[in-house]
Amino acid sequence: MNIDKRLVRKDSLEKLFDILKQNSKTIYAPFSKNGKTSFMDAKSFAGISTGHIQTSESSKDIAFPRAEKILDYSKNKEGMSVKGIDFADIPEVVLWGVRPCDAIGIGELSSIFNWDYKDEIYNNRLSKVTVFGFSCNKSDEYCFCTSVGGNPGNTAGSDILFTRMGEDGDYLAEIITEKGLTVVSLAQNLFEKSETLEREKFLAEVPVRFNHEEIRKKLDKFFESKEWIEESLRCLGCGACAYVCPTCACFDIQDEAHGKKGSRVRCWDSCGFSHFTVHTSGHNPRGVQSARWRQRIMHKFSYMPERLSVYGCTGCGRCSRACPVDMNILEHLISIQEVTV
Amino acid sequence: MMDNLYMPYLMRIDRITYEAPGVKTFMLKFVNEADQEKFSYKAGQFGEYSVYGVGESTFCIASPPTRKGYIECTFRQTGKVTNALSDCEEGSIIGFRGPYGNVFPIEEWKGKNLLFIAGGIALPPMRCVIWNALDLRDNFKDVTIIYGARTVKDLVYKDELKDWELRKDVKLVTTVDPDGESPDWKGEIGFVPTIVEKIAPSSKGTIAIVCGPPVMIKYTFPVLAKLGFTDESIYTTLENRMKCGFGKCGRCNVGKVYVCKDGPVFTLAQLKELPDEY
Amino acid sequence: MVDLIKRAKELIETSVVKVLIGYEQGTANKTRALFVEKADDADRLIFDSRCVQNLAAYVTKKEVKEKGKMAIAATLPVMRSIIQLASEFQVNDNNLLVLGITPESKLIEFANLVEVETFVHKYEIEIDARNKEMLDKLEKMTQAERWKFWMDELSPCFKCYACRAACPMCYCSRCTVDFNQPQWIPVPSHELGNLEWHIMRAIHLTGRCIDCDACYNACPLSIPINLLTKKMLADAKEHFGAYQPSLKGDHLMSTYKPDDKENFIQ
Amino acid sequence: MAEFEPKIVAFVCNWCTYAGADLTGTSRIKYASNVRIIRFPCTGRIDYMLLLKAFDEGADGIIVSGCHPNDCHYTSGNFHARRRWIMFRSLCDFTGINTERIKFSWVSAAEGAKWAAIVNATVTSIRELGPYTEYKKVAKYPEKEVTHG
Repeated sequence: MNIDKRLVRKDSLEKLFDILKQNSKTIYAPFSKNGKTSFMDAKSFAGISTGHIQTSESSKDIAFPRAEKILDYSKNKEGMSVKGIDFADIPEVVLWGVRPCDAIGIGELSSIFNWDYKDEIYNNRLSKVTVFGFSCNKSDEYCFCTSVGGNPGNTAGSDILFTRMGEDGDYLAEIITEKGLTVVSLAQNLFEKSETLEREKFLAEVPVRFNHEEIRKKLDKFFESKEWIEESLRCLGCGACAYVCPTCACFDIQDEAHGKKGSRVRCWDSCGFSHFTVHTSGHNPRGVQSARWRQRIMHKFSYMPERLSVYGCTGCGRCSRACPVDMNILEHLISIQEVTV
Repeated sequence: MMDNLYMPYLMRIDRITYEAPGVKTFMLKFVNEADQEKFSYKAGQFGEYSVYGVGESTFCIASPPTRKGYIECTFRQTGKVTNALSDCEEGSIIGFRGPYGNVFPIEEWKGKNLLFIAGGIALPPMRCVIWNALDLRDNFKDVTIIYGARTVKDLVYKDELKDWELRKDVKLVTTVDPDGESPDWKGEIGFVPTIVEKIAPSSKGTIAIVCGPPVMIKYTFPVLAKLGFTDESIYTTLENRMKCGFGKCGRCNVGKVYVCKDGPVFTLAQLKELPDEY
Repeated sequence: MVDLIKRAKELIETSVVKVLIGYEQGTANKTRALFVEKADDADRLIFDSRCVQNLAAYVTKKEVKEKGKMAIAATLPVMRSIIQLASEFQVNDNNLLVLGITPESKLIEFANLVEVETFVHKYEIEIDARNKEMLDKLEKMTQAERWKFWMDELSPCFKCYACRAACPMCYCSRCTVDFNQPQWIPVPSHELGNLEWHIMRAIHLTGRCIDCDACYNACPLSIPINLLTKKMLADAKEHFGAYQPSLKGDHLMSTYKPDDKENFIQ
Repeated sequence: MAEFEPKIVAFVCNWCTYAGADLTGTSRIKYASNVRIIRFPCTGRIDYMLLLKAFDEGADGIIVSGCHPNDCHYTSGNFHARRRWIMFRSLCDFTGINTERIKFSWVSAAEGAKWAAIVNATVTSIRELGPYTEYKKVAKYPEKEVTHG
């Protein structure tokens, strides 16, 4: 569909929020706490964070929650009864205030959950989500969306993209999908027609730092490089990078029992953990941290493009911001680009 | 249709066979007949077996697709789930989802000799192919099975080994590691690679299928090469830790290759293309 | 830190140590660990007030340890951690050389860990005023209020285990939380999994934590989990006297006094 | 509504309290039947996590009991345990876990009557406190879906 451009007055956003609430939508929006910004169930418009460059956590757990039931079971006299999850129970959600690098990440996550086998749980959750993207008017040294094919005003992944026209200005709303249109129809009068809509000059400038196609080609011959060992020496093997990442999808499946009843739960896992790949025999194919750091980079910049035809990185820079030991993915990618193999 | 990808079939344990210390075989039947009717698989594929409330564990389907109405699995009690499975009794209900992964290209092997080389608990993934081949015996020329274990006690499928021994159309060689023999042991004594070298099966028109612990595999491949086997004619299976079984959970990949989707069956030629991460 | 750079070069050039762990400039205003293995790399060493990461977390890391004898640029919290680690037989004089950086930013090279211990013991471990105030505030709450406080604070935790990774005392190759026979702690990061994980972490660090705040600094969500270990530290002081890591290895939780006082056992 | 019957889990040492509880029975002293006893070689063996596990699985109250100081079968197990209890109890209190629901006691093999009294007193006080709904709510994860925020 053609992207329809409308004007949304700055004081209309709150009205839009209230209308969505009246239409019994659950709204997840960024809020700040302890100096970090995270998506939370927004009860009211007040307090929604706007000044942040990027939220500390990505918005992925709307469609891929950190812990979710995949089935319930109960043992009874007749044997066993097992029940899958009821997709009708999943609420309609508006994801408010998503940056373009998160919105585009939804597509990358979807590729993982839909190559070959289709993951209905993920797909059903996602189908209930309407994404309100907010383009970026500022960036920092961790941002590199433009190096992986994105940009601060990228419409990909959003159903409606809002761009603030100047500090304290009104918003340009780009209605991108049918889903977005459905939301607009709830509050038609807030989306005004206007001739004077501009966006490019209000977007943040994010310089291109590397060529991702070139990195991919380099990585084909980079598996044995010593670079992995040197770069990963200070990595402590936590899962912070994976858990804040908008496209990391590794998970674990765990059973939780209470007497004769219980559930099977899918929960996040990280390729950075030393026990991630360990066999019951004790053998570990990725026995050292450098192998695990390599897996993270290779998966995003070599394996995913090869197998899924998408890159597994949106350039949001979160992993580098979250890393307790300053493992900076951008810096490493640049150094890979510079190294001659 | 399953409710979702993660929904297992309910399976009733029909028979439990004690194979070796800590090793059991379950014969599993579908609780719902409708499930059984739509279920099909091929030799080499695997599944996720689960004890409700404990978790899931990955292993192969050890019975051949030529035998209908049930599946079998053989496992060694080692981790959380296999311990719980081991505690199950006949009649208990467990979960199974699958089949996943690729298959042994049995159809392509028509008219060839088959050489099976297995070590220890790695006979189960091969048993599926062996029976599949034996059930279609006319399609193949000579069938040779070389199977070794640490001790006589550790040999699995003892009854079937007897069957194979008695069959005229199968050449079975069993061996145990030095000092693993019992006083009445009549088989070979020595490590599998040594025995392969000693038996020296012909590589001409022969497909070799090798499954076993990494150390056995490592020393068997050079022996086969010496006997003239090409990398394309040697098949093996890879085992990696898995959670989902269908290419999403992120554990089993060796480089670009997902063991759960592109494997578990690989030729030696394919294996040589993979980075050393398995 | 001209002294440090000079000394680092000497140590590497003369092969006294194979690797020196210090700080270098990181991204933006961050600093990060630097592993000096070649004398030239020593020029990148820095030291200033931003250098708060507890580098002692690296002396038990397999990949670092395997390089051979290590030297470490150690601030007071790092030195305390090293003494605790030494008392738990994780480091010793043969594999670690300590280049101490005093609270006045002076460099002292210690001949051995006994000297480090003597130095460390000059300074008592004190909980900072802001956190002290927070502890007081929590203690004055009712039990139900505290429950709510922790449920709220811990709910964002997604169990990335950055707190564990950054802690020098969490060097176990297999943590209790990774055990599944029995499954002590639920793996998913739901309310129960988070609560039990943080209780377990705090109790396993009781009498070992030297209050460096590495866990809190590492947390990508800035959850004040260090309050738990600080509470344990404050209580240990109250019940069993001032705590100092010591080479004698008389760990708080693996020793006892026949006259330990309590008021709740019937 | 039926009266609330608390579920109590007792972690006791083999040598003193377990024998003491046995004596309570053989002396035909009647006491509340709400308690499930779990026997350990020594109080020193009672891991903290087990107490939390008891709450996970629906206990409303916990009794931890062993030999009096200086009477430990292994000389010092109860001294170690005491030190740990001091710290663990304080940590529980700090995280908002209701420490009134965890009773610690010393009961020797000769104190059958004391065991009965401890159990009765615990049952009475837990009955007054009611079921431990706060913890059960958290532990009953399978009933409830965890999503964001």
